[in-house]
This record gives sequence, C-alpha cells and structure tokens, in this order.
Amino acid sequence: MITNDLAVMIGGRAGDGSLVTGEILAKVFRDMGLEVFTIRDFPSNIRGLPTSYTIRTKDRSIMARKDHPDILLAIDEEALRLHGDELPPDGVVIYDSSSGEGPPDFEREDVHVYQVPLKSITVDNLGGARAEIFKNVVSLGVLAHLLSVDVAIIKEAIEKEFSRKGEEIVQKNFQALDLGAQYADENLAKTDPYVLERRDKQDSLLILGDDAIAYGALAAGLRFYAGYPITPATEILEWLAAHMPEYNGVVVQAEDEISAVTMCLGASYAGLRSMTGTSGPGADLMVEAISMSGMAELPLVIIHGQRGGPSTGLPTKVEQADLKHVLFASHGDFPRIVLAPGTIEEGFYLTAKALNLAERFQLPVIVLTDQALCQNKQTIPPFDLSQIEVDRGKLLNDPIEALQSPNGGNFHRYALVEDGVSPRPIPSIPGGLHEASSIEHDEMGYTTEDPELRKAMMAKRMRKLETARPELPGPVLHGDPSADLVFLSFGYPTGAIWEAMERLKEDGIPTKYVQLRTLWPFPAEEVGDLLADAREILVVEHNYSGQLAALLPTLLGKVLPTTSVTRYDGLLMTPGEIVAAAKEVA
Amino acid sequence: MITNDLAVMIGGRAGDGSLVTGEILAKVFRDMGLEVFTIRDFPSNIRGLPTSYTIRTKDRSIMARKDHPDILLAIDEEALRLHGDELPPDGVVIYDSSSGEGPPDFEREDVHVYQVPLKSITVDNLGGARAEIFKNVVSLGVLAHLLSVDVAIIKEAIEKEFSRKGEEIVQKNFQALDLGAQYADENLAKTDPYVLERRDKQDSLLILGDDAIAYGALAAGLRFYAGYPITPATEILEWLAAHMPEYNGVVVQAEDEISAVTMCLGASYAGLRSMTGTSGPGADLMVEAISMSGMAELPLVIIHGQRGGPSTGLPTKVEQADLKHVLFASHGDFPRIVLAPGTIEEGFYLTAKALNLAERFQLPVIVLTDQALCQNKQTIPPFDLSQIEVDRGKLLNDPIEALQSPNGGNFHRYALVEDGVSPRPIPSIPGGLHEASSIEHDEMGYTTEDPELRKAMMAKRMRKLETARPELPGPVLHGDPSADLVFLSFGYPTGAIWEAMERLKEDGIPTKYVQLRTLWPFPAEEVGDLLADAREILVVEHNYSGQLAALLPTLLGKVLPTTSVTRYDGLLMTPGEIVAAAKEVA
Amino acid sequence: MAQAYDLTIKEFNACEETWCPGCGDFGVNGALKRAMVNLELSPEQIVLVTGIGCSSKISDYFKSYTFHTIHGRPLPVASAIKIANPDLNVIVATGDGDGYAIGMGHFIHAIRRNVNITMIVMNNQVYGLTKGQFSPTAARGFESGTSPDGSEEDPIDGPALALAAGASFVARSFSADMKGSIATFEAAIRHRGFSVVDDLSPCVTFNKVNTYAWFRQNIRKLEEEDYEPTDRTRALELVLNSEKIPVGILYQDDSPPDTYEERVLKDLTKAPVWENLDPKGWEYARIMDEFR
Amino acid sequence: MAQAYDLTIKEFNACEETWCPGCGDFGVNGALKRAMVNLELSPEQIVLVTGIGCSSKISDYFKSYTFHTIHGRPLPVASAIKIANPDLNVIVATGDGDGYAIGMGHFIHAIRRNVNITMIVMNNQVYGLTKGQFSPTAARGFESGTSPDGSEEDPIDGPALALAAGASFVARSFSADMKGSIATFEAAIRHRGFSVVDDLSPCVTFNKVNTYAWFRQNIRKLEEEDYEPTDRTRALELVLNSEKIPVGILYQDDSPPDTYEERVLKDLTKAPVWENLDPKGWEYARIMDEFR
Ligand SMILES: Cc1ncc(C[n+]2csc(CCOP(=O)(O)OP(=O)(O)O)c2C)c(N)n1
Ligand SMILES: Cc1ncc(C[n+]2csc(CCOP(=O)(O)OP(=O)(O)O)c2C)c(N)n1
Ligand code: SF4
Ligand code: SF4
Ligand SMILES: [Mg+2]
Ligand SMILES: [Mg+2]
Repeated sequence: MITNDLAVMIGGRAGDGSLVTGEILAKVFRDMGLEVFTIRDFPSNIRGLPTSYTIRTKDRSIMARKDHPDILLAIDEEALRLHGDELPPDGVVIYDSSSGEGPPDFEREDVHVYQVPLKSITVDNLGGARAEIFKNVVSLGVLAHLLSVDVAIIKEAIEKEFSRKGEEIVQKNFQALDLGAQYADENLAKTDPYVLERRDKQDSLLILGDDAIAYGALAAGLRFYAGYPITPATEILEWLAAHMPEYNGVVVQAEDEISAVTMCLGASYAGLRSMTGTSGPGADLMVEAISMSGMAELPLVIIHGQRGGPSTGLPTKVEQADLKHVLFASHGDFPRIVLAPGTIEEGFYLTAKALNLAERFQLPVIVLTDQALCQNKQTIPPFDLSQIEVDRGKLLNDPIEALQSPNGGNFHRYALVEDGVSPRPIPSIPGGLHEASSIEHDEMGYTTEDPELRKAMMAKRMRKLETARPELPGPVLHGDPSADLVFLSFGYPTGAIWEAMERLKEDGIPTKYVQLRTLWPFPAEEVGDLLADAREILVVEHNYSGQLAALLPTLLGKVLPTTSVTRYDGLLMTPGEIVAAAKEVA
Repeated sequence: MITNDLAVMIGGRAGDGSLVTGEILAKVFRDMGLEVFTIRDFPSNIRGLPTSYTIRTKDRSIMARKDHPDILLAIDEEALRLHGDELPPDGVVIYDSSSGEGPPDFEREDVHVYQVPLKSITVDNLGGARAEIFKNVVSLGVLAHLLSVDVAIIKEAIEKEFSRKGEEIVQKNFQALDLGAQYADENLAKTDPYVLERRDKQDSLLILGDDAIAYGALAAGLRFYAGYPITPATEILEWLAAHMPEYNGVVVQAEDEISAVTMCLGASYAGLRSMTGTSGPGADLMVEAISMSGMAELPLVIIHGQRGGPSTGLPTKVEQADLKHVLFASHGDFPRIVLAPGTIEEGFYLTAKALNLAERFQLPVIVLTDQALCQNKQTIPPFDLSQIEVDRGKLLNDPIEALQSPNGGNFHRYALVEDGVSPRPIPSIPGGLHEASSIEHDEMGYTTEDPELRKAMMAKRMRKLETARPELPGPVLHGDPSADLVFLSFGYPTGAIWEAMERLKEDGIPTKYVQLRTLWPFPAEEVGDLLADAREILVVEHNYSGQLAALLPTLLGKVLPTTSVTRYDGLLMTPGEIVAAAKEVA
Repeated sequence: MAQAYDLTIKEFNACEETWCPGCGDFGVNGALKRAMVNLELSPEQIVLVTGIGCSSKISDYFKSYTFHTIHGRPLPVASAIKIANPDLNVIVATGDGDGYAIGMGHFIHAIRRNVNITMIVMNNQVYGLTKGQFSPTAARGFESGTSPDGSEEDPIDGPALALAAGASFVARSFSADMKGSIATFEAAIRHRGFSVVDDLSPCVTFNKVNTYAWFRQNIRKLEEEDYEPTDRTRALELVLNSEKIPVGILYQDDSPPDTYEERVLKDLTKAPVWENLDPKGWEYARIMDEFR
Repeated sequence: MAQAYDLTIKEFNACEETWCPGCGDFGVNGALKRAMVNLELSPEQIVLVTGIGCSSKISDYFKSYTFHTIHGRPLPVASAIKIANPDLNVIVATGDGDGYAIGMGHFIHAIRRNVNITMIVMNNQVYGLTKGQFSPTAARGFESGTSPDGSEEDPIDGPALALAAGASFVARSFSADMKGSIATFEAAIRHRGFSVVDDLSPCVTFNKVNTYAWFRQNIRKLEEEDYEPTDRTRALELVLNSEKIPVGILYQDDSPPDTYEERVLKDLTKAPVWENLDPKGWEYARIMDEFR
C-alpha cells in the first residue's frame, strides 16, 4: 500500500479540458490536507496536440517532477502511447475502452489497467454535441473511487471552478463525476496499491508561480506594469491586469517588448514603482533599455522567465539557458543585479526585494526564473506580508530647497556621492529640475565628454554594486554542512535537488546544496567559503552547455572540481536523475 | 633634431575644416614616403564643439596614439587651452595671433610658440564672407615651411581633395597655403627640433578602418548589406552604398537595426552573402536575430564597432566594453563565432574570413572591432587579393535529385550529419523544398517538440563549433617568445602594445604579446600554452571593469596571474601608459 | 526555372494543420493554395515567410520554400529574399499581432519601399497563440486576459495605414469567403509592387465577439458594389468611414510598376543570387587606387 | 503644484545650443519656450522627453524636467510618464529618424492610445547627427552618404500616417515661422489627447535641397486659407494630394476628450505617483483567499 505519495498524470490534448480537470484534482488533494505540486507539459498549440498535466501529492512539501507518474488518466490512445512506458511497475492506467478494444500496442503486464468506456458514458448519459468534453470528469470519478476520495470534496472544487459558467454546467459536471464513480464502483476491482488519506487541513495556498511573482510585486508597491504577452510570463501580465486597478496601479499591454521596457523607465523616472516581465525573445529586445537604466540610473525590474531556446525554440518548455544572457547582455560597463528564486514562494519574496533594490540603487534588477517556476502550481504556506517592506531609497518627492545647485542651474541629480547613489527628485518637485540621460553627463545630467568627469561618473555608477552587496540575498545552504559532495544550482532544480538529497541520505550519502539566489554581483566570497571543502561540486542546470559550470571559474576566481548535471529536452529534471549523477561521483 | 617622428595635432571645432586639413596633411606625409596613422577625436556634434585631428608620421609603421602631440596647430584659443599642456618639452604651438595678443593663460616656457595672424591673413588677402575657413590651410603653409615640406606635394594633395569642388576653390587653397608659407619664411625663425625628410615612396594605401572592412567584405563576395547609420560603423554602410551597385550587390538603409539584421537573414536564406554593421546600441537590438541565425542555421555576419557606453554613452569615442555582450548576449544555447581584428589591415582579411566561416558553418559570426580601428586611417601595404577565397560550404544551388527525402516530403535541410553542417539548398532549387525555422524542428524543418529529436538537433548545432575550430584564426604571438612578462589583448590596443614592447625592449625588459583574433570559441589550448610560463599577464583592454581579464579563468579553465591595464575615458591608450604599467610589475 | 505545369492543390500540402477546428486560418491556407494553382506557380517558385503566432504556423502546413522567422519580423526577411532573387514569389503570412503590433514599424517601411511581395495578415483581433489577449485590431472594450474589463485602446486599421503609407495594393478578404479570398490573393500576387491583404480570419477559441456570424452581418463586399479601387483618398474615406467593413480590393495603383528591386537591381534578369562569387571573376584590385 | 506665474522665456534656457548656426532646431527651441511662457507653465510642470539626434539634443537646451532617452524610444517613455503623473505637461521632441524610422511602431501605437502628450518631430529629412543620410521623409532621389545616386525609397508623410492611425490632433509647422510655430505648439499642448506636430526644421549642413528658401516656395499656410481642421478625410486628402506642403493645424478632433490616462486611472486627481506605498496602508492580505 502506498499512502499519500502519488503522481497522477492526465494525458490529453490541448484544449480538451484535461487542464481544468488537473486543476480541480490539484485543489481536491489540497483540500484533503495534502501538499501538491503540478506540472504542466504543454505544446505550443491551442487545440489538438498532446499535452499532459501531472499532479503530485504527498504529505510533505514537494517541488519536483516524480521520476515516474504513478497513475495515468489516458484521455485518448495517444496519451497511452506517449506515456504508458513511463509508469513504474504497479502503476495504474485508466483507459477509455469505448471502442470496445483494449489498449493497442500496450503490452505491459506489470501495471494495473482499468478500462472505462469514458466516451460511451458521456455520450450515452450526458447528451449534447459536446458531451465528450466530460470524459475528463468521468475519469475523475473513477479515480476518486479507486483512491477512496470523498466525492463531496471534488464537487466543492467543481463548484468553485464552474459556478461562473452557470448552474447547468456545474450540474453536468457533478453528473459526470457521479457516473465515473458509479461505474468504478460497479465494474472495477481495485488491484493497485495507491491510496490517499485525508489529513488535517493546513492553511495553505495553491498558487501558480507567475501569480506569486505578480502578487509579490503588487504587495511591494508596484504601480506600473507594462508587458507584451509571452510564455511563460503572460500570466504575470494577466494577473496584474486583473488586480492592479484596484490598487490605483496601471497595467499597459505594450505593442512590443521595447515599448514595454521603455515605458517602465518612463514610469520609473516619473516616480512609480514599475516592472516588466518576459522570456528569452522579449528579453533580447529589452537589452538596449537595460543599458539605459544603468546609465540614466533609473530603477528597472525585469522578470525573465526562461523557456526552451534558442530563438523561438521550445516556447512552452522549461530551460535555463539564458543565464549568460542576463549576466552579460547589453553594451558597455554598468551595474546590474540578477536574482534567482528557487521556489514559487521565493518568487514572491525576491520580486518584492527586487523592487526595493532597483529603487535603492537606481539600476536594473533582473529576476531570473523559468517556465517550471512560472507555470506550475504548488501548495505553500500563506505569505507573511509583514516581511514586505518598501524602501524607496533616495527618492525625493518633497520640494527641495537646500539641495538646489548654487549656480541657479539644475539639481545635481548625478551628484558624485561616496556610495554612488545620488538623490533622485521626481518630476514636478520644485528645485529638482534635472536631465535624466542615456548619454554620459555631468552632475546635472547635461551631456559631457570631459575625460575626467567621465571617469568619475563611471566609477560612481559602478560603486553602487559594492554599496548594494551586503543587502543582496546570499546563497542558501541546504543539507549536511559537513558533506563534501555538493550541489550548486539556482532556479527550479532546487526542488528536485532537495528530494534527491533526501534519497541520497537514505542511501548513506550525505550531501549539501548551495542554492544561489543572487547571481550578480556574484557572492564569490560566501559561495567560495561554502564550496571550499568540496570534493566534487555537482552543478545542476537545465541547459545544453552547462552555463553556470562554465562560468564558475570566473565567478569564483578559482577552479574547483565540478561535474555538470544537465538536461535540455524541455522536460523537468527528476530527483532520480540527480541521484544517479551524484552516485556516479560519490 | 628629431627627424621623421612626429605627431601633429590640429585643434579646431567640428565643422571648421580642420578635419579636411588633417586628411590633407596625412596624405602629404604619405606622399613623402612616410608611414602615417591618424587619430580623430571628435565630439558627438556637427559644428562648433572642440575637436582634434592628430596625424602621426614615422618611417616605420605605426598604429598608436603618441604619448604627446609634438606640434599643435591651435586653430582657436580653446584648442590651446585644451591641449597646450599635452605638449612635451620642445613641443611646438602654431597660434593665431590675429587678436594682437599672445596666447592667454599659456605660461609654458619650454615649448616653441609661433605666432601667426592666421585670421588676419585670410581676411586681408582672401576676401569673401567665409575667408576664415582658410585659416587651416594657412597654418598648413606655416607648418610646411617649418618642417621643410615641399609645398608642391601639398598642392597635389589639395588638388586631389578639392578638384571636384571646382578650380576656384583649389586656387584659393593654393593661395592660402602660399600665404602661410610666405609668412613663415618672412617672419618666423625656426627654433624647434622637428624635421621631415622625404623617403622613397612605397606603394601603400592610406585607408580608413571602416573602408578596409567594407572592401574586405566586397572582395569576399558580399552582395547584400543592410544597415542603419551609427557611429562608428556608418562609413561601412556609406562605402558599400557607393561601391556595391557596381558589383551587382545591394545596400539597404533599413528603418532600424532589427530590420537590418533580419534582412540579412532573409538575403542569406535566399543565397546571398550578407552582412550588417553596427555599434553597441544597435547591436543590442540585433540580439534576437543572432539567436535566430543560430537556430535556423543561416549565415550572418555582424560587424560590431564598439564605442563608449553604456547606453548612448560617449557615442564618438573609443571603448572595448562590449566583449561580454558579443560573447554571451542572446537567449538559449547556440553556436557563434567571434573574431577580433587588431589592425586596420586585419579588418580587411578577417571580415573576408568571417563571410566564409558564416557560410561554411551556417551560424552567426561577429567581427568585434572598435571606434579606433573603424574611424582612424593608416598607411598599409596594398591588400593581397590572392589571399581572398570564397568558400560557400554546403550551399546547394543546383537542382537536387538524389538528396530528396524518400517519403516525398521535404528536403532534409537539417539532416543530423556528423560534422553538424547540413547541406543548404537555396530557394527555387527543385528538390530542395524545406522550412527554415526559428522553432525547434525535425530534419525537414518542421516544428517538433519531441525530446529525443530536440536533443539530437541541439547537439548537432553545437557540434559545428568543434568542426569549425581548426579553421579559426589562432592567437598571434608577438615579441620575445621566451619573455615571462606577457601582454594579452585584442583590438586596437595592439598598436600601442607593439610600440610599448619596443620601448620596453630598449629598456632591457623583454616582453611578448598574445594577440587574440578568435574570441569565441575561445582557443583555450593554444592560448593556455602561450601563457603557460608567464610570470605576469598584463591584460590590456579599453573598459572599466577589465572584462577580458575577468573572463579569463572561464575562457582558459585556469587561473593565471594577471594585471588589468585599462582605460575608459574615451581617449586612445598610449604606448607610454602601457610601458608604465609593465614596469610596475616587471 | 520554369517547368511544365501540372500541379494540384494537394501538392501544396505539408504537415497536417493543428489549428483549432473551425479556425479562420484554414480558409487562408486553402485559398492560398488554390490561388497558387490558379496562378500556375509551383512550390519551388514560392517562398512563404511567417512570423510567430497561430497564423504564422501556416509555414508548417503550406508546402513551398518556407521560412518561419521570429515574432514580428517576416517583412524585412521577405523583402530581402525578394531583392536577392526577384524570380521568387514571396508571400508573407502573418497575424495582427505579428504584423501590426511588434511588426508595425516594418509594415510602414516595407510599404514605403514597395518591394514586390504580398503580405497576408490573418487578422483575428487577438493574440491567438498566447491564448487570446486583445490585439491592436481589437475593438475598444474587448474583454480578454489582459483586458478583463475591456480593452482601453482604440484599434488601428491595417488597410487605412497601408493607404496612408503609400501602398500600391490594399485589400481585405474574409477567410470564410473562399471564392473572394482566392480572387483577392491572386490579384495581390499578380500585382507588381507591395500588396497587403488584411484577411478577417476568426479565432473561434478566443474571440467570441468577432465570429463568422458577426462578420457576415458586418461586412460589405465591394465586388457587389460599383466601386473602383483606383483612388487612394476614396479608399481611405471608405475604410475610415464605412459603417460596415468593406471587403475586396480597396485600392490598386494603376500607374506603371515601380518596385524597389527594379530600382536597386539594374538588371532584373541577373539576380545577384546566381552570381559566381569566385574573386577571380571580379575586378576588385582597382578599388585600391582610391586609397593611393 | 501650481505657483504664482511670473516666468519669462529666459527661465527656460539651459545649456548653450551647439546646433550648427542656422539650424532649424533653434526655431523649435525658441518657439517651444515662448509657447510655455504663453501657456503660463513653469519648468517644473513640464517634462521634455527626447530620443537621440541633433533634434533630440534640445533636452540639453530647454530647462525643465527632461529625459534624454535612447534612439527611437521617447514615445513609450513619455506615455508612461504622463500615465504615472497626469499633472505633468509631457512633450516629446524628436527627429524624423528617431520618430519615423526606428520609432515608427511606437508612433502608430502611441497615437492609438491617445495619451495626452505632445510630440514635436523636428523633420529635416535627414539623419543629422550621423552626418546626413537620407531619412524616411527624404524625397526619392535625395543624394546623401547612403544614397550617393539618390535615395531609392519614397518618403512617408508623418501627418498622413497620424491621421490614418486616428490621431486627435495633427499639425505641421515651419521652424522659421516663429509666430505660426508658437501658435501651433500652444494649440497642441492645450489639446487634450495625443497631439503631433511635424515641424519642418531645415538642416543647413546636410540638406541642401530642402532649405529655408525651398520651403518658403513650397509651403502653403492654412491659417491664410479657409480651412476647417475638423474632418479627418478632408485632412488626409489635403496632406496626400496638395501640391504645396500644408502648414498649420491639419486636424483636430472636436469630440469630447477621451485620453488613455483618463480611461485607465479612475481618479485623475489621485495620480498613483503620489501614493504612499507603505504596505501597512494597503489591503493585500485578502488576495490570498483567491489561492485558498
Ligand atoms: C519577441 C516575442 N515576443 C512575444 C512572443 C510571444 N508571442 C508568440 S505569438 C504572439 C502573438 C501572436 O498574435 P498574432 O500575430 O495575432 O497571431 P495569432 O496567434 O493570433 O494568429 C506572441 C505575443 C514571441 N514569440 N516573441
Ligand atoms: C539604436 C541606435 N541606432 C542608431 C543610432 C545612431 N543615431 C544617432 S542619431 C541618429 C539619427 C537621427 O536622425 P533624426 O532623428 O532625424 O535627428 P536629426 O539628427 O536629424 O535631428 C542615428 C541613426 C543610435 N544612437 N542608436
Ligand atoms: S487559438 Fe484561435 S487563431 Fe489559434 S488556432 Fe485556435 S482558433 Fe485559430
Ligand atoms: S547637422 Fe543639421 S540638424 Fe544637426 S545641428 Fe547641424 S544643421 Fe542642425
Ligand atoms: Mg491574431
Ligand atoms: Mg532628422
């Protein structure tokens, strides 16, 4: 018997309703007091191409794809063909037997196949041209029966999901669910080992990564967001479009990413907290504005959700191949900060932090995240809003007298101050007149080509990084501090590494994990200390060339023994492959 | 007496004619059989702001700014104020004394000041509203007399320069020149040590860096250039606009850099050799297309002429702060090649090479150069056109039968071949139908998200770098191979390093210089070998943060003892500062 | 490169379409193939250039030389292809996001150059592939993921802009009107100069307002009227002020063709793409005299 | 933020101009300052946003809050400034390269949004700062560094495009006509909605064709005619077909103002820029219920 440790994969087609079914199932598990992590593996297609939605549930927090799905709800034959082999021995298939024939080409004897005439049940009982759409919910009823899930909980979730579509739809879904449960009750004998037990319900949020980022920004005072739709960052734009107006904020869907990012700089200059979000192709287009943010010393926050590249690449799949880009793209020397959340929860807090850093140090801050952290959902504890502070740094929004420059000229917006951060008046403030400029400038912002002034300005801007350093989120040490087998990573692999470490520990292999949260300026000293005694460093990242591993000598200033653990096929890394990689060098 | 080793600085104003005067002087020295190197230090302004044009001449090839100008033709007071202090003891000033007063605030006793009423001479003798414009040429006459330059040579140069403007202009210039020479003859007693001696005239070209690049491209079969004006790459666009039509090629001035670079990909796809050129801000906008070139496997050559950044920065000044950008900008993992000429001459040959590499390996090739190499002139030997080869690699432009895919489908444009380079038919070829695509694709170019195919395609594309490696220009070793004090650099500092090495050698300090010509894929092995015995490596680069020095551990895979020699005020490095830096660690 | 012509529409079929059943883009794909058959063009003579979007996926489904470029950039790519090889029939298929949002700058400038290519904008008033946000052609008030309370922006009209930018051929088609679309595409491809067709191509999944039924009620067919598409101002008047959406050829410049490639290539029969680039065949050495 | 008004034109002076003597941009700078004095606006109430070009250097020479942005992007920057703080008077000063070449996409889309800002395009038909290449408004045949045998491209007309894109205020001024320019700038700034002024601003250094004298012969002043700028199609007809270049207000929408910022900000008097962002002052916690 396997209790409360389960991955259910719903294999369907884009647009066939399997996504909604998965979302309902995730809520059901959460409502049973379990922890949930979802994985959407979808094509760049609206309707018709195969897609899968996997819901993991467990009694402890989870953040990774399981090595195998345990239960496959095969909404059509293709799903079985694609995913049948992934099941472990004793795995489960729920298969549509409406055609009267068993699963074609499926020879596995070691899994439990429950045949259910999903289509026939819907067509025979539910009527209407689109009856088939309820196949998913029928299968949910079957699953509920097999796992002993209380149908009432599912109905609650269905009601929540569909109530805005009207009572009729809700009732039809109830009916489909009951039909599935009833069919299972009458026709299926449970042979598989999976069961779920209800636990005390904790107060937890089941939240999409993008929503956490958007919410974190809003709570930290974001009042201007401009974006252009792109996977996997679109949901940030949509969430904020729905929520910002209530907080007197504005969301603009710009005509392209160049407009989006330069709008953010305009809003910033005017005194608003602003942000944009995008993915690789859009980030490429924002490169020139990043440099302007650095030169004009205007706060800019960019959420960069990585997806499969290069170019349009694998637009709906996960990847972490934009690391080099975010660290180094854009011409000229200027200061920037790059943060990387490792969990959905950190997405919330680090985004809030990013808005502070951008304003305090008047520079671009990139939050590097990825499709897995953006478009998957997880159960997490409620956010602790008391942790959110708003620190606007040297923003001046009261009339200025004393600071006015003596010659009756402009305000010294780019005063050559020691910490590099000059006071910044917002437009309309009397006494604060100045020129913000992308061109090398004097203290008032006027164009200069004077070599000495240039040198002083360059050094002043770059000093900000050192001023900022103590405030940047340091690396997090997980696991056994004394272990000499060390994981180094950032972003979504964090979850898989945690799980791998547990398994390695069970196998008697102690490990530790240095999770990077600030990627630039690189915390070389802290990370260097944490890695100092490492016998081998496993650098885990989702890209072909091992970008982090390759950059490590430069980032650290020393060469350490490293092994790259990579994946680049667009599917999430599993704990199992990390365990295997670790065992090879253990 | 200082013979044939001289730097003449003409200090004037943008648009006041001093540029043309400098160009004439450069030609005069060249026509005297001397070697010439010019340095234009100009503001981002069309008329009125101070500017200077320095002409170095010597009997050996030169490529660097001299530590000090020797002779200053101060066309106005501002020039003297700005540059008077730069003169060495025994230096020379030719100063406009028309106001009747001597140079204000100029107290130096150790330089030779020749006062010439430049303005009065022009106004009194030449008439017309714009008589003053001839001040420059009068000063040339004075200079000719002082340096014992044959006025006939200057007249020849003037004739060449102005003949298209009509005989009257030519005659006026002759007159101005004679007036200057005559004034000097009658009024000035030579006290300074500088003289020029005529030498046997060699066959040499006095050529602008950008022109050399453009010419190299044309000779290597460039037939499509699209660009958008930007300093310091505009001259490439203009030169090609003037020359390409004769060779049946097309130059398009696009509406922006995104259009320019994507046009190049279109032309490439259609089968033309194409290229674009730009600087930092424009290069930022080309980032997305670079990734497309990598994914669609289409040849792309970008000339990237660096200038002062960040952002609009110092738009007419030199800098080398885009190194990190060209190596790493653009999302996703894909192969690219980055070359860096170190001299104007190499600009010609490496550009020609770049066009071959781009077509042979079907990927983006960036030629990283800089304002100093783009916008200065030098005397060099005539180009050896027999060195230029055109190798179009696996381009197919004859009807294909055998290769047609067996299933009657498309041509296998992205065939998974061993060397990574798949045959590429150009549109209209029967049998070659295929889809070129920015999206992950199968061998025919059709969209796929299949994990295994994805992995194979990714590996295939990346393999091209290894295939290309043996053909890439290796590092050049200059100087004493056994020296343990080593310079490492790329781009324009090459000239200053050469000169510094000579001086160090004279001082008994042997050095060598490893000049990088391929920056990516980095020739780690060769460079590593050349640096292996170094006691100290002086990494010379024109940027604030020492980008090359910082990246070195990653590029080489080891940490070596390095010292950064940098400059970032927009003025060219001098041999003297490099000598000084070397002596500190020698 | 011409060859005996015996092609049928099937020979233009490539991958199976993965558009949503009922998507307007099917109509465009079908009509375009039929137009090619009618024009007696073979797949080898055609280059179809697309951007990114549901609409742009047509390059997977239409068999010819195709180039699936990046979002918003098919026009410069296609312009250069045509300049490189004027023998090719170059078609851009794009969406209202690809062509009119991120691609707006290129749209105006491509028109200005008047390269002889055809641009078909599959206009569904939404960003389909990113799941239905309002696009630059969506009406004020259109509700979508990024405009939950209705879009606050006024739409632009592609044909109006094309006319103001000086386009020499401007048309609108309706993807469900197969006959009309075929005729319009044929005319556009035949036209010597830049031709743009704004094709009303309903998104059945994300646009529940501008449906087939809605269009049937809101369009007027110019072919059924006494409309002469030869006056630019008249055409502008029509697209800006007409209650119903005019469908058909809105404007066609009847002055002699004057394409960019004809201006920049002296001899159109000698496309630079067919040049042998071997340096021995060219006179490059005399250029050095300029620097002597 | 209003204050007793006693400013003179001198108080708008900043750095000394470094334009070439005679450059048309002097006229724009002078007229703009005078317009501000006439409108009784103080430097603090104004934000001048520029791109890159000779024209864009005006932000060094005009004293107010200014933002010298990057090439081609002043419009999105300025739009956002106005949205952030509608109390500000936001002016974009740009060139024909900055505004109509690289900035063309933003031009059309900024018009579509109708943010209440004023765009002045200092149109000299060349890229001045990069030394005189032909620009999108240069006539076919214009000779320049990149068009040694004359440009092969037809020009676009900014006002025509603005009209087709739905601009609510479109005008043209001539920089040498100080009186006319001041009046036009004032009207543009007063207009509630996006206003665009295409200012004919000769480049005396690089454009030897479209000189002051040339313009004097080739313009017609609408103020001297019986022209009512209230009909969009009439205005389009005028700009597209008039032999001489019409100067003056070409079109002004007289329907009630309907600006983007009024649509997206419920309460215009409560600009988000003045919010205290301290999280304690806001109700964020209840959002969590959505995820429960
Ligand atoms: C630079 C960039 N930004 C954003 C995207 C994401 N994206 C893909 S398609 C699309 C919109 C497509 O809209 P449209 O052109 O109207 O095509 P449709 O899907 O409606 O046919 C967007 C925004 C991208 N691929 N590249
Ligand atoms: C991205 C980018 N591309 C190119 C340039 C170079 N550049 C600077 S100004 C300019 C053209 C300016 O033309 P216009 O806007 O007409 O201004 P003008 O100088 O004529 O007033 C160009 C191309 C740049 N700064 N940035
Ligand atoms: S989402 Fe809309 S545009 Fe895209 S395929 Fe479906 S119906 Fe067509
Ligand atoms: S170059 Fe032309 S536009 Fe620039 S300042 Fe001089 S006259 Fe004015
Ligand atoms: Mg669309
Ligand atoms: Mg201009």
